[in-house]
Amino acid sequence: MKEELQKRIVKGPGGVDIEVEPLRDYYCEAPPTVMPAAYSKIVEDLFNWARSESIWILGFGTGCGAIEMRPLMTPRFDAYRYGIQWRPTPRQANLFVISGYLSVKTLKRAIRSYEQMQNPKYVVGLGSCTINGGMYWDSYNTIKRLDDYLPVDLYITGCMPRPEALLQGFMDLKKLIRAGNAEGANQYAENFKWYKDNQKKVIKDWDMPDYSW
Amino acid sequence: MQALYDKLKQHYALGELSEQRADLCFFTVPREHLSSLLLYLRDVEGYTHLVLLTAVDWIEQNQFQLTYLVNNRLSANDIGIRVLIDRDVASMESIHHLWPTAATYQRELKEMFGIDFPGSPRIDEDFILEGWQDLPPYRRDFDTLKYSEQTYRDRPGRVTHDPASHMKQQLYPDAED
Amino acid sequence: MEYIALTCGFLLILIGIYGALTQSNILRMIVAFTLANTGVNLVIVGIGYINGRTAPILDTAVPVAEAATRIIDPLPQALVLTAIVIGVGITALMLAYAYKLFTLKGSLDITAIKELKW
Amino acid sequence: MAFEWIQIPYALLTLFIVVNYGFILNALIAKIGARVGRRHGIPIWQNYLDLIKNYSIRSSITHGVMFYLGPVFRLSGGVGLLLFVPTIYSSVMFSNLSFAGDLILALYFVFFGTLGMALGAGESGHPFAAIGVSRGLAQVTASELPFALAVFSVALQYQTLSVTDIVAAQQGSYLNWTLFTNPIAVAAAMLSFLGAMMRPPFDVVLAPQEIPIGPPTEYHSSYLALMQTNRAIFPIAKMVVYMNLFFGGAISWPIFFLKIFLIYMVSVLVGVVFPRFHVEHSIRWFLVWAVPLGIIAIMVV
Amino acid sequence: MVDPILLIAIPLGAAFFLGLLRDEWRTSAYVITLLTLAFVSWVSSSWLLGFSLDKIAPVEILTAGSEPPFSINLRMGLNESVALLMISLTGLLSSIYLKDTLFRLGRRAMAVLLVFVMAMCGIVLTRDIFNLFVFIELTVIATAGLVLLSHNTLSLGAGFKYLVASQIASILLLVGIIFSYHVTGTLNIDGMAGMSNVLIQTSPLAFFLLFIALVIELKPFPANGWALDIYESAHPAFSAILSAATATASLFAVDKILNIGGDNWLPFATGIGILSFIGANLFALAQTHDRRLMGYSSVGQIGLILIIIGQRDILGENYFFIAGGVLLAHAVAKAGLFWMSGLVNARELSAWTALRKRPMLIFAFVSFIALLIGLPPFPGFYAKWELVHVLASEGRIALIVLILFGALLETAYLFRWFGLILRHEDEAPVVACPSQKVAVIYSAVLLGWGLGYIWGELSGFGNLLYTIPLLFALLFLPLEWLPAKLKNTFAIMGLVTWFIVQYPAYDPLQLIFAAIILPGGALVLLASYYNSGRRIGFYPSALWMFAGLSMLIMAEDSFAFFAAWESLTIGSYFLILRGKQSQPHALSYILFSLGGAFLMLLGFALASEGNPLFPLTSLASVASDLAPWVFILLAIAFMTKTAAIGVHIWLPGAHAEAETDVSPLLSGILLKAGLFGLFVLLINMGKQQLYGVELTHVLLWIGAISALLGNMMAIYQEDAKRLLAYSSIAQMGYALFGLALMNHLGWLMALMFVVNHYIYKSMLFLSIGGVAKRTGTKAMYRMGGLITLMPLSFIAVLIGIIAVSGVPPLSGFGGRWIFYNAIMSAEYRLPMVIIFLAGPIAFLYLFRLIHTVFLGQLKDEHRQLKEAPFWIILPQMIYVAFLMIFALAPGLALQKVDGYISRFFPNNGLNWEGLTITSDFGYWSPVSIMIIIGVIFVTLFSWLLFVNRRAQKVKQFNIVYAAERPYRPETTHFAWNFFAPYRKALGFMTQPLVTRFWDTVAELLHTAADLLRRLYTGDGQTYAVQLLAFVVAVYFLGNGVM
Repeated sequence: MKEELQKRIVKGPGGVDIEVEPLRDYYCEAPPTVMPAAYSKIVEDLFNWARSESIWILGFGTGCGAIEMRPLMTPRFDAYRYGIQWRPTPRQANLFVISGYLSVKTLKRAIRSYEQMQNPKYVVGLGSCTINGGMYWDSYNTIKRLDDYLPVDLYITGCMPRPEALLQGFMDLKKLIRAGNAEGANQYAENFKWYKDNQKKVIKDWDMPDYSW
Repeated sequence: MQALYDKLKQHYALGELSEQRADLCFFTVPREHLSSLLLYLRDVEGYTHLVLLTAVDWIEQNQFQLTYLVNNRLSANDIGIRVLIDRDVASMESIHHLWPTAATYQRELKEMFGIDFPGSPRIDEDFILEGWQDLPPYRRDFDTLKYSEQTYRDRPGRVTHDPASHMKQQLYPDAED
Repeated sequence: MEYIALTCGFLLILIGIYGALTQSNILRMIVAFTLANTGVNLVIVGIGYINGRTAPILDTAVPVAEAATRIIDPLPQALVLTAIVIGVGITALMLAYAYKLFTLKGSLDITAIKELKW
Repeated sequence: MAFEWIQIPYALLTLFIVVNYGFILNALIAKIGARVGRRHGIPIWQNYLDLIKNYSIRSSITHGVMFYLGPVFRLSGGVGLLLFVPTIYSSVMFSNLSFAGDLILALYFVFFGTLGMALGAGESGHPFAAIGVSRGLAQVTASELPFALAVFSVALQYQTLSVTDIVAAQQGSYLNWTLFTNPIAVAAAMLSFLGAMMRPPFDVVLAPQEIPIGPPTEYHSSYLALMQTNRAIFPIAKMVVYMNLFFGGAISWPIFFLKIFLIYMVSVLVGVVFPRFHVEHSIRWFLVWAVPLGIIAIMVV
Repeated sequence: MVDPILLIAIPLGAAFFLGLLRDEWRTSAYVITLLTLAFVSWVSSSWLLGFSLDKIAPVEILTAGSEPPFSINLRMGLNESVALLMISLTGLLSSIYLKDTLFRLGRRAMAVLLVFVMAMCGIVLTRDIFNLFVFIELTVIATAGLVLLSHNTLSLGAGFKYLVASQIASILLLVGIIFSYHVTGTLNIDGMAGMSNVLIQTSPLAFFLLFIALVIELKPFPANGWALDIYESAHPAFSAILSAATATASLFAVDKILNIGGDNWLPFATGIGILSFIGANLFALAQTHDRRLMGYSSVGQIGLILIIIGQRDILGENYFFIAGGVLLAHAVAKAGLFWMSGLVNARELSAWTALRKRPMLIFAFVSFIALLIGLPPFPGFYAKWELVHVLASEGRIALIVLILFGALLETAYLFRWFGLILRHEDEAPVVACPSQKVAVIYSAVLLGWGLGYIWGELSGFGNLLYTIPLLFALLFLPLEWLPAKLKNTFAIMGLVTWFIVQYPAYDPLQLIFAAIILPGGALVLLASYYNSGRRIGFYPSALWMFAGLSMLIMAEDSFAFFAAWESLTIGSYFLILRGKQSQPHALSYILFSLGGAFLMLLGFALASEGNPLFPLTSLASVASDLAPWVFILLAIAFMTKTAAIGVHIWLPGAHAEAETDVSPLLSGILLKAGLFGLFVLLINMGKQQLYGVELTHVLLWIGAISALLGNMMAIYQEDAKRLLAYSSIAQMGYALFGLALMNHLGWLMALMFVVNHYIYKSMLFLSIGGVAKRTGTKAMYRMGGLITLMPLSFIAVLIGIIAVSGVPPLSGFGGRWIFYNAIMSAEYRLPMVIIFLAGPIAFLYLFRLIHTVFLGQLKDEHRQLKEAPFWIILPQMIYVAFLMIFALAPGLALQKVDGYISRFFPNNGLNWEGLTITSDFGYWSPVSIMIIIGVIFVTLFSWLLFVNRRAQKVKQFNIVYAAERPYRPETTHFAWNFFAPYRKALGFMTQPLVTRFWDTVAELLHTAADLLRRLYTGDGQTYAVQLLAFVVAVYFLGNGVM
């Protein structure tokens, strides 16, 4: 573990010794919980409709596929007209597009960002690499199956998929959401241990809290 | 380039000159001459820019070859200086005092090849890989495929096609061979 | 006559002060001051002198009744006595200083006494 | 003016109208911006969807009490500002709660939300939030100055601080608008307006890529929903003040909608063609270009 | 009555008798010495009592059985008896002090001491000029003799130099005497005075020599190197005599001799006096040696008295009151200081830190420097007041300015010294204090206070020691041994009681200020309950300040006002000095304040045209050519207290470094004194014009610029208390601006600021002080995230900053609303621009304050902090309540005042009927605003609570960090250089030009002092040459006068 995450003793005012255990003191340790849907089906349907029509993507390009997402904002594709926009902070985003190969190092960041998004949240895997490793199938440093680590709602195939394919993927995602089938966040909370084990298996220097709130 | 080489040769035990292009040449030098040679090139001959520092694993000769590529901006020349070091005791003198940027390359080499550069800043910190526990991955005796299979789960049904034949099959399924 | 005394007196004062200011030996300074004091005394007496009169001693030579017209002003003479006494006192004190300074410092050079300044 | 209970539902009605108008107007503006870029842009009802979406987020986190209160302050500031200013001239229904105070109240109440938001953002503990606040506050000090000068000039011109009276003085003909009777003040105020609307070139506060949207970095779900609501109300409330002071107020809702739209368009027109200023540049810009106008305005009134 | 001749005969006889005793009988010799000196003191005091109480006539004592001029005569009068008592007491006390030394030196020393005292008595008593000479020479001999007895090379050298100089002086004197005698035919001083015309016309040189020789005995600057050496090297008790007694005697001699010369010679005295006063005080600035510094100070004080002697022609019957006041105060103080220096082992000023643990000695030291400078209630204060008024009535303004400048220089080094004692970083080890020495020092203190009492009685302006508030403050001196909590209770009760007692007497304006000062002060003092232990020095100082403040608002005449002003200045100075790092700031505070006070003195003196009891209301009727100048002087004086820009540099440090409960006292309460002064000034003088410039307009600009620059400076501070301090400058700028608007609402706004600023600044200083106490730092970037640990402090700061920034619904908004209404009818619009700019800037530093301290990232070392102590929180919560009440019903405090202001500005008042406050231009309903905002806020908050009910509480590093994570709170908390873009854009406005200016002034003075003092080369002969040159120079420069 990194040095700054190890326990240390700090001198407080008046000379008292204060023990700081960073992972405990700095981070919330609560595990994620399954969040129930709204009590009434009508409300939940309304919500799902709104969620599907207002997809906010986390602006985090994890791999080469990120380059294919830029054209979506251009006049040619104009994803905005479908209620899709990019947010710079995971707190406000509800869709995480893993755009291409994911090295272990980036996986760590992706997990952290995913966990910082709020329930309900969706993951779309972009390109072959997220599905089975793609051309990096034999790399020592790139994961092969994204769904081992994060609950993926939808894969978009291709290497790379064209923006049109992305748009199509988003349309499919909308359908999933509207049907109430995009419950990745709850799935993640339910199988939290499984996901964590998978994650920790490849991330050898796990130096973050189990769930990054 | 030849002139420079001849000049250098008088002082340093240089290996053979290989001129790859008119403005790029390589030669080897014993490790103990390296620092002095680089200093000379930097301060006297105007090779002020360290373009890169990289390594090649000559597992057959049980050697690592370090290549220090320096560039003279005014004459737009590059010289690659090769140093061969023993693969078993992979350690080399740091040149971060000549170019602070060298420290970064050296960190990378430490991580990827396991070549140590004692005294180089932050040499022991993780560079690209975080928490790597296996053999340094760029060593040729490291089997990346095996590692990958052990570490990452395959998705069943994955097949590999030759792109040319596969596309041919896809686009012109009826075409003869 | 009194002018000679006065002139001498002032001359002595000036010589004395000049000496005191230029001589760096403490003893010489003391001598110079004595000189100046003498000059002052001379001036005092000189001021009191009235031409053609006699010393202010009331004895048979000068009867009391004529004293006012025959004797010179007696007051400066009285003063000068006091002044001389005081002058002696101060000179003695200065000499004592000179002695002590010499025993303590081994020198009589006034320019060497500069520890206190500014 | 005195308080009557009926004013409460009237005020809520105003609020309702303005919120809806605000959502649609924001979308419309976004669409216009998109059209400049030859895109279609968002659907006109997109803001409603986003709002519902944000309320529909099931989980949320909190960094502390002030984090909670930040959006509340923010929206209270917007709603309060709107309600303290009469919306429609000569309408008892839509004079809102302006009996509570005059123009000065409106001017100072603007800061209520800013302050609360800044505090909430601060409590999130995020350095970017603090950087954003630092930028925003620094910029607002300079950009508010010409506005304050213009307001002062207008108040001097009409010898009153009552918004209603100022609007009343501009009735009759459009030539009675302050825009024509005191053009310098209006010019100063409109330059200040550019800074107040957080649009380019004065939007470095929210710089999305550099300091992920600044102060609201940590805000999400219903917090964000409140802030979105405020994004609909607050600019309009602010523009109501501008409209009342400089553009003759509005005697009916259609005129209100039109005037607000046009005023908004000023900042949009500037915004779509200019890149972004550094904070120190914008401070200097306001001081060099807008403030002298304001000074002239108060000197010549 | 005992024959005064015995004053000479008995010591002389005793001295001779001592000579007869065996050397071993030291005890008896010592007893005889003491008895003799006691006898002399008793005789003098019996005469003094006789003259002062029974009003007996002065007595001529004839010797040798004949009338003068044929014999020497002595005169005993009131003045003589005072001087004699002074001399003999100094001698007596010194010999008690010198007990060990005298035992060691033996009877010779005692005899010389007796002769010394005798000779000085002779100088005072004699009316014969030659006799005077004899006594002077005896003094010289005794002085040199006493010096000789000490076996110390340094003092030996000094003694010899002294003798050289004395020789020259005596030569001059003798020559002068004899020629004077020659011309006048008499040696009697009164006789010569009778023939003054003849003497001056026929032989001015003769008189000049007489005069200059006596002046030289006074050690005038710059012909005094020899004297300084004596001061520096002699035994302190001896220096005490030299400084106190010899100076008294010599001044007496000069005074007598000037009887001969007549009024034409007074300018000589004045000129030499001024040169000495300013020169010596200037040189003292560069001194690090304590006794030499006191030597310089003595020279300076003697110069001052010489100036006063030089004004004898216009002072009339006040002459002795003034000269005596300064002379006696100086004698007591300097003797006391020299005695104290005997307790200190090393000679650097910083060695006096040894006294730090001895509060009584500190008190003594304070009393002495107050005596020297002439602070109330000491004689110098009354004397200074009277002197300046007389001078002003005679139009000798330049002289006043010079005197005040010299006095300011003196203040500078004395208070710097005092500051060093209390606050120098190294503390010298405590030294042994033999009880007899300490007793001597304490008796000097008593004497000093006694003099203060007597001068108060004599002054005719009312004795300050009768004023109840000051007495109440003094009462705490004997109570110092009590625990602080008990004293605090007394203090609070005292403040509240005084308020209740005085309540009926206040008019609305006074009431506002009184309410802030008295109950307000009591409220702040609640925080002082936090302190345990005895807290020595706090209560006398604080209550002295409160006394000054409460007297200030009730003052009706200029004297009471000025006395109150100086009292509050001194009290607050001691309060400020209590801060650990506050020495330089306290010094600059006292310098600016006293500088301001001196200007006020000058202003009052000018205005009153010599009437020392000038009613403040008469400021309205000052002659029109003087009025603007008076206005400027008074305004600057008041603005030094409100810390307007230009004279503000004392404030930030003083407020920031002060103790937790002192900062609110200073900021919340003390600053209001300046505002009150400005109110008084503007009420009475109104608008003034100078060369066509409207002075209130200038004030307007100053106020605006103070507001702007104060705020600007505040946003760049890293120190929380400094930030608040700069904010105070700005807030006072606002208030000044409001006042200078010269209209109804402007004044109302100023008053509103008075109330508001008191509440929120006290509150903020307390809460920040509490935080600083807990965290052990004032640097904001070292804090952060304290909201959960110190929620109450946070609430106080939150409410405070909302109020300061003027955001509705809190009371700050009322101030802004009135402000806008006020400027609607203002005549000048340009300064408004600056005020407008200043307003939002306040927002910047306020946010920074709350953010960097309470929000953001909690630091590791603060994880276990607790909320600030209860007693610090309690007043804050009360303030919060007050703010709320004041926000809801500002009319409670303001309505009456509004009516009161209508007396001066009948128009544009506010209408307070109903819930809505209306002005000519607008309206404002605090209650409605509060309710509306409250309802909206609560509704939205409930809604958010409802929809967000399941929110997960997270910890400090659970933030989105571009997919990374923070490493340390220190690197995650954005706090340092918070407004960097602002600095880039407008940083040029906050160049510390003013600070640089004052630093340069101080630097120049110090450099000049340091360079010029090299005049004193240490060479006895050089000194003699200088002396002669001085004589010649005075002669030629004075030629025109003769």
